Amino acid sequence: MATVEFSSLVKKYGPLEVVHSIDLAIRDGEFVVLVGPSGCGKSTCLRMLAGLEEISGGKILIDGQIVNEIEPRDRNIAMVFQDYALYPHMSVYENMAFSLQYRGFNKKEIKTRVAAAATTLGLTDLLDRRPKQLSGGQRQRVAMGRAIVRDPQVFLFDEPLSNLDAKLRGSMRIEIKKLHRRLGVTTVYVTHDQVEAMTLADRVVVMNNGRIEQVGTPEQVYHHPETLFVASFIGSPTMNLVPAEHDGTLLRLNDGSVLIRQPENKAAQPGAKMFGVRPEDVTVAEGPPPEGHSEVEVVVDVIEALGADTLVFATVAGSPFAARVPPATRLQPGASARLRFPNDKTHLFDADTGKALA
Amino acid sequence: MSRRTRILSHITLILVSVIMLTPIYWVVKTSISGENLFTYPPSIVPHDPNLFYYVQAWYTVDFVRLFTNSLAIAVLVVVVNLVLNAMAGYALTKHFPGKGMVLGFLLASMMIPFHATIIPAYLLTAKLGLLNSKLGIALPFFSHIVCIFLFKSNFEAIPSSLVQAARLDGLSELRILTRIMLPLSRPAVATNIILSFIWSWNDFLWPLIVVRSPDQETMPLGLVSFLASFEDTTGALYAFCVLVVLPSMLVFLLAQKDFIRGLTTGATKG
Amino acid sequence: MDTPSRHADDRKTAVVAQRMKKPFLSRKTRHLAFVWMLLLPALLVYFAYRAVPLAWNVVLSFSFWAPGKPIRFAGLYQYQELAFYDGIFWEVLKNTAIFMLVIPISIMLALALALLVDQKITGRNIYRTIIFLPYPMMVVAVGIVWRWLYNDNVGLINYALRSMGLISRPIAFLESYDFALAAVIAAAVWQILGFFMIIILTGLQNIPPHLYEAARIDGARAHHRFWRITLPLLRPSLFLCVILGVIASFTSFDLIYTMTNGGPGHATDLLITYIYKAAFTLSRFDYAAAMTVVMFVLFLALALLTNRLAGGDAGKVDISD
Amino acid sequence: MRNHWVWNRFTITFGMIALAIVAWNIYVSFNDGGRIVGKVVDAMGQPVAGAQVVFWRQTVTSLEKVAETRTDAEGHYRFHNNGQYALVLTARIANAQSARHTVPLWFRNQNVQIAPIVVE
Repeated sequence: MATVEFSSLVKKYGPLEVVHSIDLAIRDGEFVVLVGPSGCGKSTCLRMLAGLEEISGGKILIDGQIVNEIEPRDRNIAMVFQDYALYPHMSVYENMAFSLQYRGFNKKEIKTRVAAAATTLGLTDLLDRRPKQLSGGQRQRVAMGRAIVRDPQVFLFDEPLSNLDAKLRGSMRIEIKKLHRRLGVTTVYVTHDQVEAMTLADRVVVMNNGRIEQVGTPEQVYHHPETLFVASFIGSPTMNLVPAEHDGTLLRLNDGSVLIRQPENKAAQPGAKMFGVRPEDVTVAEGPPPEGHSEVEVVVDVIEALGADTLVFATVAGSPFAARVPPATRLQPGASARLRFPNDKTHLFDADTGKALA
Repeated sequence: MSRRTRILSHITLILVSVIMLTPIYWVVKTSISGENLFTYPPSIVPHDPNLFYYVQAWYTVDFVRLFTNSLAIAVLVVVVNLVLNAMAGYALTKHFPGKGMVLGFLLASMMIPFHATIIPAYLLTAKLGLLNSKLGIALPFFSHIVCIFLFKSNFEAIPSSLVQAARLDGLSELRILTRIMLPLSRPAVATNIILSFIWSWNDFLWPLIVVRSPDQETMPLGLVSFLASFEDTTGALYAFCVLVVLPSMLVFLLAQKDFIRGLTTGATKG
Repeated sequence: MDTPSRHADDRKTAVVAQRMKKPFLSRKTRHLAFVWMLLLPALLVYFAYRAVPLAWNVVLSFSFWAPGKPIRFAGLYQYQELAFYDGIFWEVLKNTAIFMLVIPISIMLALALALLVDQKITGRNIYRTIIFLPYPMMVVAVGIVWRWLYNDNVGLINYALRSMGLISRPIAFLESYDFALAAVIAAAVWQILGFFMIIILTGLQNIPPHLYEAARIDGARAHHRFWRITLPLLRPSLFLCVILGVIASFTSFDLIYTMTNGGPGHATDLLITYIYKAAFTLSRFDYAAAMTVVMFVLFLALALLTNRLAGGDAGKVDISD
Repeated sequence: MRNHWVWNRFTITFGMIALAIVAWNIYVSFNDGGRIVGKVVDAMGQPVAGAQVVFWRQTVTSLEKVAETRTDAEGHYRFHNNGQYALVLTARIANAQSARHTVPLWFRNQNVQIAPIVVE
């Protein structure tokens, strides 16, 4: 187990810089998820940490030691790949034992370790099979088993669940979480799926365009997004974001209607803003608005009944606006409606910098 | 596909197959019966087949010596080819400064048929003191560019994550080549073996130039000198032909499935 | 690190730190050294047996030289002799050009056969093997066999033609100025056909089937599909066949040597056999070198021309083969 | 996996060929004494004693005499160390002689029992 630290980490492909000076400190035993859209540099960071990509600038430290010049095999890390990267010409046992053979373990030790890992992951009956003869979920387990037997300092996961179907993904997520709790190994996990990020992480690192947008616990990231990007990326359906104009006292929409009379605790300068509120904080207005609540007039476009609740997709002043409401709603597509939300659940961002205004 | 086109296809293919096989059949038939050398009209089916022409061919030329010479050269060529081509092919899957130059050089070399270089190649071999030696015969064929590119494209078809996993598993680059890349590129290996074996085994012009003494003669040279001394009037010549052709045929037939797959994998990854 | 077992962790860290030794050279340097180490042996072979001989050839072609004699500058002498005083050279050049008919003939046949064998018909693997079978055969043996098939007294071909009533008197194909070259071409086609078919077949099998399905839905008829999908997508394979065919036709030494040895007269002499005779029977290495340079220039011109016709993708094709 | 590399069609084919060669050579080493034995009979099938049997060697152009012997009382004859892979034998007595008897052998110096040579 070990700490991991990125210090002014830069990756360039020729003149193209894809990771812009990232700083990140991961504590010993922590489960950190790098999340972001594809091409945001998260995988590149992971691969630099693994030693599979050259580091163009800055440093990576594992356990306090700079590893820039150290070969992947000497970094004592294990990685689970998106496509599992199982050797097709070897059995499950050989796949799991393979790395141990090159690390000076004797046959008995290898056998014990593989057997232990196989028991943990429920692979004992499959040890003689070839990867081709396994299902997707089983392959995924073998890939994890191969990482476990090594007893590495750091676990790396590169979108390990993206090749599985939705149901299996859910159960594997739980297994990974359990495994981490049991082994307590420092883990860096890359995904583009925010649900995985929220459910697995001790801390989430949201990345965009080669930069870190926010680092924080899932709660922090969800409830207090620091940037417009984080706000729009985390949460499903995504946060409603509506351009608005702040004139000192009032927050107005583009069409001039007043959105919030007294933007609370938002000692913001007047100017162009982005106003945000999560669909789950929006309700259908009934009666006069209570204290500390605001309302908007919307036109309903589509209603999606999901069973447990209903999603209402509407338009306000030309921007989409969604609400997650209880299933029994009287709203009709095409009709207009009033939607209500508590002021303290709203977010305000600077329209130019994208930074949250607290 | 309609029934008619199917039947037409079969008829055409059978006709072509007959044309392709007739010369082969004719040699084999003559080698076991000695017919059709003097008599006319020829008989289609062999009468009284026997293997005594093979015995005659075996003892008339020093068959064992020719065979071992050819085999030694072919084995040397095949082994060195596998090593050099796999190594070069693996290097070319990587990015490194000067790669464009290397590729350019190889493609340019491919555009130079070996036959266009025989005179200086002969003089060079003489300078190296390798005339009339097995090494001298084998040396120019130690690598085939086609096979380098074959390996390159086969290696590139292997998911890069496998290589990275191996790297994390603690394998050195060389071990990645031998333990991961090569076992997963069996078709390319087969293609390389077949092509380099056939090309080495069948080559005639270069040994004709390089070989000076009978003890270094290869199969095709032996066949030509047999033809020169006995003319084409004995079944033994055709028995000799069969014996000469058999090994490359055998290698091809054994590895043809992988051979074709090797070419296909190569071509999918442009 | 604020875990209670800090002590134990420290110890472990020490062990790990020791194992993570920093190597002597930087990763980049080691990577580069490794790559060149892999490449060097193969490059050496090509350097010694392609690049050096090519340059040597050019030097020789501008010199007077014979084994054991000092080398003297000859200017264009050898080339002048070629162009103006050696009538045989022009005949040989013409023969080589005619011999190249092997390429279009065998490519067209191979394409037809590949299309047939690419169908889902029973026994296609057997057909494929049979058609490829002549390719691995030793060319010298092939020459001997065909020489005898062409024999005027007991040859099978004459027998077949006579029994079909096509000719009344046997033809001595290989001794005839009219037929010898054509006869050699036929044997060459017979041998290389299968190899081309396999190359084209692999090209065919790499055409994604959904392209045909889409075209069929779009209403394209069979011959449209062939001209608009199959043929354009086969271009890399066909180009490869042409290049290999050009190489083979320039270098068909073995077949000529055993079947006719250039005869009758010089009716079947190709550049390569003539070069061999000049160099190794007449010991005129300088003159042969000049011819080799001409042969190489012709070859290069043809290769570039085909590359032009194939759409200028030579590099791509060569890599994909 | 190991087995896969050992027991594939290449090793089996070439192994079989090697095995056949070894077996053949063992057989040859037990049968290459070069002994030629046979019998000369007349048209009635009776053994002919004292017939002159000549053992020839076929070259490209002609026949060369290698050895000759006479049959014993039972009509038997015998040659040693023939050193040939093809035999041509003729037999002759006073006024009768046999046709040329060509016997191809499977290997040099093979021990053979030759079918009776008929003189008439």
